[in-house]
Amino acid sequence: MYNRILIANRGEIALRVIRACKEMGISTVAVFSQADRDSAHVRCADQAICIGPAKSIDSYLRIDRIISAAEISGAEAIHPGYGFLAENSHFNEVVRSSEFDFIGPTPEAMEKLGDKNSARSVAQAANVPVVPGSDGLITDEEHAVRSAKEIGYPVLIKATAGGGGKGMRVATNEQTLRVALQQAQTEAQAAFGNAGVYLERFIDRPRHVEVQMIADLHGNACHLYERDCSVQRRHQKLIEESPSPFLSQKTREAICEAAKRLIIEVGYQNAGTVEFIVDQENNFYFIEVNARIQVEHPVTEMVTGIDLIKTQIRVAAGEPLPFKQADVKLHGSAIECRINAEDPNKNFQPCPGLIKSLFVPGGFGVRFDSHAQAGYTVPPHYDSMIGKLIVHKETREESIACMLRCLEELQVQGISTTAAFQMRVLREPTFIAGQADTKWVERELLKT
Amino acid sequence: MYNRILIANRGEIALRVIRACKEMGISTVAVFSQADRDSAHVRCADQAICIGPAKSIDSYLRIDRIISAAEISGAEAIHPGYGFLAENSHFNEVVRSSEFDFIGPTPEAMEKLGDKNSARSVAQAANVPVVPGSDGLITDEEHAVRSAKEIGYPVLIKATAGGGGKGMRVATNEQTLRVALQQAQTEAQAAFGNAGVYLERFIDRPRHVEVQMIADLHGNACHLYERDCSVQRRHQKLIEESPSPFLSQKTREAICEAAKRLIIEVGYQNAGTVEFIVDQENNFYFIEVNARIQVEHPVTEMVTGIDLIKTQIRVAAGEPLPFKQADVKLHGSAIECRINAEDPNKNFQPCPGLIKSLFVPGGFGVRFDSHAQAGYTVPPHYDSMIGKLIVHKETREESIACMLRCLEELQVQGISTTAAFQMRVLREPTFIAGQADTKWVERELLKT
Amino acid sequence: MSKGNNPKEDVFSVDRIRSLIELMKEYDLSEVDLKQDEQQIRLVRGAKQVVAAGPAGIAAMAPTAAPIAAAPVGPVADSPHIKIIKSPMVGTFYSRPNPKSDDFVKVGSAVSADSVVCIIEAMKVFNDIPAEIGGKIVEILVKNEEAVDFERPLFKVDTRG
Amino acid sequence: MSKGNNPKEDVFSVDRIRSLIELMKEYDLSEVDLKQDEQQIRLVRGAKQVVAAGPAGIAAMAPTAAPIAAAPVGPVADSPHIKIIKSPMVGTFYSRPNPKSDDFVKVGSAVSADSVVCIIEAMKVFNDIPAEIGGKIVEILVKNEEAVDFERPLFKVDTRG
Repeated sequence: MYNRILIANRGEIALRVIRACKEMGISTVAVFSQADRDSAHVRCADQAICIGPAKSIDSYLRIDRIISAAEISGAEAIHPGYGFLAENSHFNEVVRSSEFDFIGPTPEAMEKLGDKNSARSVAQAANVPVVPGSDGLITDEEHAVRSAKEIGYPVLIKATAGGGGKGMRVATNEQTLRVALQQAQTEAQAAFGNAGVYLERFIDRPRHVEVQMIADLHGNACHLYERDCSVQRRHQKLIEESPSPFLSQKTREAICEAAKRLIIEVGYQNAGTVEFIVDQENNFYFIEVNARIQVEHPVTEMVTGIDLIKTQIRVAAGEPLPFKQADVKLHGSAIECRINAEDPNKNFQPCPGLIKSLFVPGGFGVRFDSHAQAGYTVPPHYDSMIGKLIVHKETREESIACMLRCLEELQVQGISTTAAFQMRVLREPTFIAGQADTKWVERELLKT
Repeated sequence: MYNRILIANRGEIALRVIRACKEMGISTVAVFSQADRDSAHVRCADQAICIGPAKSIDSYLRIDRIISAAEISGAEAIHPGYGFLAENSHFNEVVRSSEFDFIGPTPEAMEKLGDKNSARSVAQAANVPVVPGSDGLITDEEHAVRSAKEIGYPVLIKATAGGGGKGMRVATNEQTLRVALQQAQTEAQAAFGNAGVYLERFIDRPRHVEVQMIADLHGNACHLYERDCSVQRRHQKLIEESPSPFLSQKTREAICEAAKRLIIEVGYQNAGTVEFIVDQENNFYFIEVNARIQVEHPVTEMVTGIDLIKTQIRVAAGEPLPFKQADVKLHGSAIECRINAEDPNKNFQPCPGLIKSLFVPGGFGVRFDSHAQAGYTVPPHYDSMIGKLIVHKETREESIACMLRCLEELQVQGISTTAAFQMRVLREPTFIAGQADTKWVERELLKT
Repeated sequence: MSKGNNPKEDVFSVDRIRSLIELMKEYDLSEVDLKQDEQQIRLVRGAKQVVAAGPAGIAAMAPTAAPIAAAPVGPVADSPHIKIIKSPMVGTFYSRPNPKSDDFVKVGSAVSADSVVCIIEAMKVFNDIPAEIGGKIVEILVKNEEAVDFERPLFKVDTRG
Repeated sequence: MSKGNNPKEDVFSVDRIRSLIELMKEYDLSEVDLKQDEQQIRLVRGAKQVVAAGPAGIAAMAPTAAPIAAAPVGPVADSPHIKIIKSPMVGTFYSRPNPKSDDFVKVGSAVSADSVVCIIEAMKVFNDIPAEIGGKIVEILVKNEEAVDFERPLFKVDTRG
């Protein structure tokens, strides 16, 4: 096992990894920008190294400085967290070639899964259903028209390098397709420097269901069941839960097994998430793999009782998975709300600033993962999440009641948060019935 | 089920009960003294009623005002919490005669168990082992000498009305007995206005083990296994855990069954705790019953998954226990540290005052039950507990590591707390080995 | 908890003023003077002359007003000769001995220390509440049969009579 | 943490006032007087009255110096002609080109903007670090082979030469 780990991240996830290390007796090295000098992850780490000014591009994205920090601190491994360099395969390579362990998948797996097109081929090879679509990139307008015919309208035009919904277009017939294609390509070029697009069938009111996977270096892979992240606003997840309230047990087993096939096919190591969309008839289609730990990993920890970060560290160090698939059991229901410093009344615009007062919800089955406290100033340079509120109860009904109680109790003065909006969502009959799809929030709650 | 409950308490336990009620859809009525106007339990309740000035005797102990508060607020039941009037059978009677439900045992059971002597008879009737001792109160010096001979030296002289170790004396032979007896009687008269004392065998290095019981109004009673509260300072519990690290499985089953027999014998209803001392050979002896919910109830909730406060409310309302004994399973290990506003370097003297800054520990398996936050002033009029830090992990070793991590993370500025001292205890080989007895802290850690 | 936010509502925040005073004591400050728009807090410590314009004077007073100012309930005595009759118990307020009769007092009624101004029912007992001060009722702050808690202001009395 | 930000919302912030007072104590100031638009913060320490010219000026500066002052790392330039050479990267500090040779600079050495004052090794690369200012080295703040992070102060330079 490692003696020292460097955490190449900030905020709550840096703190989350530091907590796991401390409990494992591993000493921790934090890196920080000058804007984060007083942040909890700096205070809680055994060592903290300043790697640059506030802007990410000059600090948390500076591979050279992070590697140097690992060198001068004598760290043996680097945990990338999520965001920043977490899915940067070049960083992954540099870490390894500098003779540190990278706590995550291999650069090869990362690259294969990083490109949507090659990921799709991997899925097909693993016999995992994908959304009917064009084989590979669209070469020209006529190719697009031909594929659209095969796929069947309405079709979705997606950027191969895209993400977060950027560069997506729906076409309902040949005429709109021809127009939309050009727009999508221009947009993709602008957004990602890569005009490559492909087509796939447009799915009505899809659910976002993802399967948590973990694999060791010895070929053992387990799924930790699914998370339902259908409550989104502009592809930003607002509420995540496990198990999914609408999957049939049959579909649950099928989707988890599919995810495992894909992970094994690509020789994946460490923690990763296989994302699917599921249509109204419980048909599921592979979308992509997130080759990192995710924000919403705690809901899986609560219902399985398995510490994902500790397991990541163990398998990266070469230990075999400490459990078998049969040992992984779902217990109860867990829900997470991301508490963001955003103003729902101002179109969710970020509102960084000083937290003047904070009351943290507590009690039985409540978990609050956060680096914030009264007196902490949320810096404007990074994402606006100030904490994750997670509840775990016997039933989904109890979890909803408990989450509402906690959101009421949570008191943040000085800045606006998303809490009030999440309370509204939790009281909606559609959510309570487990009927939310990925467009529901915008369609029903934010319609103007 | 009730529509509205009044909580006749303050601080974290009032908040704990309010949280349970909210999750059950029951509206809540808080009562408060003028010193607690800005306290969290007042803010979180649906209604809050001022019942007097700061001093408990003029507010939280004013039965008439609490009953009036229930009347004007239209509450149907009263939860007494712990401390204050929780074990006052007169209050219990007045509550019921005023046609409110009392969420706790009957006044009769409370009285029978409130007096150590009658409690001892109940235990004997239920065939529960008690510490060998004098039958009933000591009538005169000669009676004391005779009983001491039967019991065998060393013997302990205890006040029948006593508690918290007040009025206790050890005698190692007849001569010291004659002296100690008088001192003990005088002391008891002064402390409790009742000079009655009795003798029992003095047990060397005893452990404090208590069994959590819950019974409904239909004659069903279940034990929720034990808590080990051997880490004490002057009979004040510092750290509690479940399961006990040194009980054999055989003793565990036996002590829990004994507790259940006693509870059934006395026709006990609602939640209660049966306290035992256990000697070095795993022999256990009944000490007393706490006829209320206890501070340390969360450790039992963590290892059993059962919400004790919600269960208290359900059975008080007449519902049968929602589980059978066979459904109650121990899972993992839970430890609680009581975070008190006391200065370990000044003989644990209370240090109320303004909490200038607070960082609340979080993460997987961590629970913090507290009414405190940055900007809150701990009033000097009540007990000094500002929160309970509870951790739950697969193994005791992990729980200890996690608790140490949390105590390190916990940051309270403005007042001193016991956290640092508890870290010291958790690092002691004796504690790690599960060998702490009720005198260990004073004997080994506080010796001067 | 409310330190420094919503200055508009908050110049008189006793919490904040207490914190300021504690700071002054802790660091031996003799004077603190804070201004923002129309607002001012000025605190002067020690035997030095307390020169104070209107607002500063009020701010300087604030700490002594703590218990009342902190109360969510009702008004504060606005001038020295106006006194408040507060509820000595928790219960239900009755303005008259029985539904048929008149109120014990009306605005304008003269009261002496022992005149009964209302009844408060607690635990089925009807308690006569005496004025305990003499003067003229200038305002009645609760309605008949309203629930009242401890020290809830009931009447305003002008002690000049 | 909250030192001196959002003045508009926060003249009355006790946190900030505490920071200011701590600065006053640290630098033994007797008075601080800050004004901006409609806002004013005035703090007077101790018994003695001092005219609020120079000291107040420094005090007014102090909050802006907070980020550096808050840094765990080394000293701040104590007077205008003393400048600090800071590390432009994260790595290991070497005071000389190789173990056998002398240090690049000693206390008293004169440096110009392009003189190499040390080497910092990062990712196995040895980077020459130029002074970037002219003057005389008055203090060396790190030891040979010490690890340094971003903007760690390395040398104090007297720019008067």
